[in-house]
Amino acid sequence: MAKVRGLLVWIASLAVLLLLPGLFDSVLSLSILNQMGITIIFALSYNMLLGQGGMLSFGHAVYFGLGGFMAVHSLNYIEAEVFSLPVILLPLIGGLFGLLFAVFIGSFSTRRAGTVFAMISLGIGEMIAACSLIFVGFFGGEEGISGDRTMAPEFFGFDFAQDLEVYYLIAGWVFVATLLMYLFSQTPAGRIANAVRDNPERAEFIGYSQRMVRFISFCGAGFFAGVAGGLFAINYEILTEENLNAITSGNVLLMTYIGGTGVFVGPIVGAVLLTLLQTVLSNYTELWQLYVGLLFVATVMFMPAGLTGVLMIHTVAWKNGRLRQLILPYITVGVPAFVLLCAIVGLLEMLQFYRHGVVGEHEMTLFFVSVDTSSVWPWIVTLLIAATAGYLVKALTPRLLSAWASANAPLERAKT
Amino acid sequence: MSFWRMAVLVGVLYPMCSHGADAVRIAFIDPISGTFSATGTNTLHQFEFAAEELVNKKAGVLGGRRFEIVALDNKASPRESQIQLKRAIGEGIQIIAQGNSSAVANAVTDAVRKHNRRNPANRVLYLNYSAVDPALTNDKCHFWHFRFDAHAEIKMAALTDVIAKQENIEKIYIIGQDYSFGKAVAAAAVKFLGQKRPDMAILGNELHPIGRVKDFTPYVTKIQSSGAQAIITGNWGADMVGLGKAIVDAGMNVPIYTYYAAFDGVTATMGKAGKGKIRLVHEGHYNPVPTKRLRDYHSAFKAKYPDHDLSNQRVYNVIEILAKAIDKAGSSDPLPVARALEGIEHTTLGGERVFMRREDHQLFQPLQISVHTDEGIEFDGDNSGFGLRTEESVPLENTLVETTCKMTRPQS
Amino acid sequence: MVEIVIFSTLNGLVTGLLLFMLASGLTLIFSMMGILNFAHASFYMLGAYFAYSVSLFLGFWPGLIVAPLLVGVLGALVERYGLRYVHKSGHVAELVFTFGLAFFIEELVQFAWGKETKNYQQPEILDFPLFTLFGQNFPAYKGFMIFISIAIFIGLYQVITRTRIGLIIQAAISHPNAVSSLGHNVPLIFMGAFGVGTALAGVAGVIAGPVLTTFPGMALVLGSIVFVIVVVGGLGSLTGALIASLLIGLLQSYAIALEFAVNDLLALFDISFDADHFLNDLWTLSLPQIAPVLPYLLLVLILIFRPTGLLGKRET
Amino acid sequence: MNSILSLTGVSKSFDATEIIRSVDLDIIEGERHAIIGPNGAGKSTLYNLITGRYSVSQGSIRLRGRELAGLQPFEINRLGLARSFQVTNIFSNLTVFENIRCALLWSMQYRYSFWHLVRKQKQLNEESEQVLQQIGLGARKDMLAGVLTYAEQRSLELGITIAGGADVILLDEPVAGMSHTEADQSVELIKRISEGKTLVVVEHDMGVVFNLADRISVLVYGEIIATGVPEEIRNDIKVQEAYLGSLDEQDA
Repeated sequence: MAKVRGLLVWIASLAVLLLLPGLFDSVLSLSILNQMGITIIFALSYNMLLGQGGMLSFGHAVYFGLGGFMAVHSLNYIEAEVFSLPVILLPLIGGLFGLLFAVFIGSFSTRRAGTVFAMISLGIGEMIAACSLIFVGFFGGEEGISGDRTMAPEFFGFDFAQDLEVYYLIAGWVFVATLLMYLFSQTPAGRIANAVRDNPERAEFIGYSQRMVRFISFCGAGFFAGVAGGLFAINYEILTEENLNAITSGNVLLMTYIGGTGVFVGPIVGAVLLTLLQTVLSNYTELWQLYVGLLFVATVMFMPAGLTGVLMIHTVAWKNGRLRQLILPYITVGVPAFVLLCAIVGLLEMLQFYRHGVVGEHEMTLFFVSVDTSSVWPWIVTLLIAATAGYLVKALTPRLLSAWASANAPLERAKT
Repeated sequence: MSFWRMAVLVGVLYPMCSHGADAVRIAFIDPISGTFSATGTNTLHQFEFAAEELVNKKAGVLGGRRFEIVALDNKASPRESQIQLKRAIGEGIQIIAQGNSSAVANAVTDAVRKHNRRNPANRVLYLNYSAVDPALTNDKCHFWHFRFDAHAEIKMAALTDVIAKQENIEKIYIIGQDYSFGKAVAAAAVKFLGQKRPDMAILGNELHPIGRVKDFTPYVTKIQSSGAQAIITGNWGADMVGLGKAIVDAGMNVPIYTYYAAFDGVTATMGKAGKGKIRLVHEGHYNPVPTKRLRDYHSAFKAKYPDHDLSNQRVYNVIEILAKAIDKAGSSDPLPVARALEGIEHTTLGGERVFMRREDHQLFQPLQISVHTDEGIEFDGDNSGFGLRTEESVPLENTLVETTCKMTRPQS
Repeated sequence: MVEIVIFSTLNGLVTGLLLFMLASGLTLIFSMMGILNFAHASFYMLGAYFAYSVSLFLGFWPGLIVAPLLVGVLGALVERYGLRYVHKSGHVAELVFTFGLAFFIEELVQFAWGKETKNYQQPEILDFPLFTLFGQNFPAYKGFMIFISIAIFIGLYQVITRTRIGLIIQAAISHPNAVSSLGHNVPLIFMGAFGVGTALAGVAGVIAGPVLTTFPGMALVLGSIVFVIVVVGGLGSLTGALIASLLIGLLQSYAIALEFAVNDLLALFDISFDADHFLNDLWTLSLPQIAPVLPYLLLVLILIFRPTGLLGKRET
Repeated sequence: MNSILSLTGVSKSFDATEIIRSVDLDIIEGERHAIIGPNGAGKSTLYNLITGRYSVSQGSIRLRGRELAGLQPFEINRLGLARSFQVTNIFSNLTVFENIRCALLWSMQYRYSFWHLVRKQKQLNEESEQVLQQIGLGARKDMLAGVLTYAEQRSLELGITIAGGADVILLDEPVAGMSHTEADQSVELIKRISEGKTLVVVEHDMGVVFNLADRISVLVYGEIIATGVPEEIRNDIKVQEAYLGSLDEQDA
């Protein structure tokens, strides 16, 4: 039963991947989908370290970037007819070089976990990023390295000139890479990685070298990061120092953590959400990064298991058959909480407009309402809404908590 | 998961699918955040103002269509520009304006060329208003790229004419940013000084990482102790502010020949210490103002944006020439507009004749060499009382240079 | 040559001591609480911005007092309501939290003050050359920076070695678990340490703002280099942090001044390569180019071979 | 009388303090050997030395004649020596079943394989189930180990220790902190699972020790002062002095 369901999930995902461009066929949505696909693989590979192996890395972009650089160099070699390779296999080149580099770096950095590992990864990341300005031949300096994906031999008549073709290429790799990473987590090496994450010392006393276990996860993560880098090279046809610097490394940490490190699909959710925020929300507000920052800090503090983790903690209530008891409390707290959130966003947006907007203009559109920021009334109204909603949330939360407790209480028939 | 992903996508993407096709939208892809945000933001305002003042207030183009500037932040990064370019294209924008950093321009021009070749139905036009790596209108030229600023070699030719006349300067130091533009400036300086003043010794030819150096003191120490009698630099934005600050702090008292040592904080930083020392090559006119049109325009800009400057005078040329070309073409589609732009002639707000050369899509225009001073200044920079006063003018004929560009033109 | 040596040393000293001001607070926090505070440089940035805002109304000097105090209070609040809450989830969660905080503060600064560079200037009273050597000025403001940093080092050193609080701090550094059993209020000590540490970063921000420019990316520029200093200097060692700071400050200023390249080295052995050799980038590698890499190389090597750092007592 | 684990002249010092002083100890194959001694005598340190957690300052430790000094804990484990911990040491974010399965992986030759799917390994899963039944946690199979009760966690700790099939098992205070009934059940469990294996146990509860052990060694201040069958130890003057003395100290 579980087996069939698992298979169905994969088939459904594949179908969705194939059908998505039918739903969103504009140039813009295609480019967003492409970006999403690349980010999904990258975030999943990062979670092989953080979520599954317990290694906090501040330099994972190194493997993404190096894989990408090798892929874009390969594109140029293909164009110069040094060797020939269909574009569709380019991510493999990225992956192999990501792996190669991970083998080298991992051989010393995985000796320790925790803070030491984090610091080494940071140091390596900064070093490689700084090197990119030195080895101009390889990294292309400030300009980066560009390539042309259409110069490669055609693949069954596809030359990948159109974004749609690139989409299917990326979607194919997303499916394969996700499947492989999922399967990896189900192998002895993947399972023991979880054990080492939880308790490295104990793992040593059941016959496993924690260092070797981390090393294997690290190499796997390097490989898939390289694959993502190769896809980046195909999609954007340019690689620069930013692809391997600390900001890219930080972003992948951000989205993985927000999505949730404890569940396999967590990073996928994080990657999709963050890409949407980055591409869509940024059209509506200049403050989107502030919101992302808020979301991140709130995630670390209040839901360290991430968004998917929050969903996962409902499994007990679900198994108890009491999920329904939670619906009403969720709505009664959720609605005012949403209003409160909107009011806060409104205040921030008004402040931003008031301070940085065009001189002489006072009218702004906020949630489809035209607002004059030079008058006091919008401020007072928004503050009042925020205060009322805040009070309601505070007053209604205890009810939610007690409903939560009763929904999660062990059933009587369960043994204690 | 799949369901959620779909639901979210439907919800968020749907509102973006429809856009009014009324306005002619121009994507402004430049740094609005990061180290060079001051430069980008300032130029953005100039674009918005020019579009409003020169087009929208005058019945627009094609009988009433407005210009709309869509700002896209590229953080001065080639990669991010690529992403923003895709986004602009995705939103159906057909005209791209970009200027800050030739590194970015090289990536954008390459991407535009590829995109237009692959998507003949959906082409875009690239208006380069400030990236002056000579390669862009030489080896890397293509039909869809138009440059409105004189490139690094043209400017250096004018600048070295002035330097060559300074008999007392025998030792000179070149410092610039480590990318194609900085390298082009240095190469041009070495080339022209070698021709015009073979006796002059170039003591140093140094490149520093762009946008990363926060304290230029060590560089200035080095320049100072080399015994240089003059400095040439192409630095712009924050890198010019930093360099200028270190020079002032060290009390160096030598002439500095520059491309962009004004506005965006540079003028305020140099202040009194830079008086009479900084020479800058530029298009357009700051002080004295040659025409009433330009004076009115400049005053109106300062009235609307008291904290910003009309730092890039070429911006109003971009907008006016584009509007002219669109009206001439009778369409805002890239191909007819590009054809109309080729060889277009125009009289600027400052009353100068300029033309877009057909062979390489390089705009040729008179250049000015100005000095940083507080005397005879009507329009200052950074509200500091200091500004640029024209010392010498280079007529259009003297700015003509040859090109290696071999343009191929699309048939349809 | 002499002038290059003198001025490079002075430049290095200024940078190094500035870094030390940042690192001293971070060392304090790291040693006592075991937290590598990613947001430390963000507090430095906040110091600069607060001081800028204060200076608009009251001038530079009140900012020097007010801004660090504000930053310190903010830091203490972050410890009390943020870190302490996250602490129970372990070190990795703490690191992620401070990382998120750094990200958030950067956005907050852009929201509050805008994205552009602020015109935060040094006080006019210090706007004169302290002395002139070989025709080159040494600005009085830089002298002032050196003075403040050294004063802070001496002050901190005295507090830690001579006072009762210092003894508790020392105990907390070497035996974090033992202090609570001696009846001290450890959470309060931690909150205090975090407040003082961030306030020190605030001071650094106030005086660095006018020199290194006040802009939203200023935290990122120094963020990771401060880690290098703390790890290299060694856990719990103020002197180690000072040595590491100076080392890196001098390294950065000398690297720009001295333009040695691999070429020059090879020339000594009469080896030369064509410019189109495929490893040309390697042969023309020069000191200014590799200078930014060296601190991180040092960091990695130290972590691998000597996890206690130069003068540390415990492992990282 | 075949000695399977033998310590000769083993010493360990931390800085200047010698915690273990020239310990000689022979564990005979198949026996149940208890190590007792007052608090701070160095019992846990001795375990840590044998299992490779600490390195030996002097002397040699041999398992079936093979020198263990210088080996990593996981290498020693692979030679067939497993241990439990005084403070519960399990994989708290994995399910109970997963805990046991991980403990079985190495001994079943899976090593670091990333080409087997654990779900599909029939024998591995069956054996894991068996161990779970053995330690009485069959009903808790899918719960996270971290949420088990203390006694259950101790059983799991034991299960992880024995799952790998090691034939020398070192238990560190297996019944500490348990109620009488729980402890009795635990002792039965230990007896059951150690059949045919060599068992070394450190324990404070004398009832348990005398119930369980074939032989007893007494460790005081890092030295073994006596080894023998329970009767001998009970009547040994030195042991009585050491114990009474230390009990006095503890009371004071």
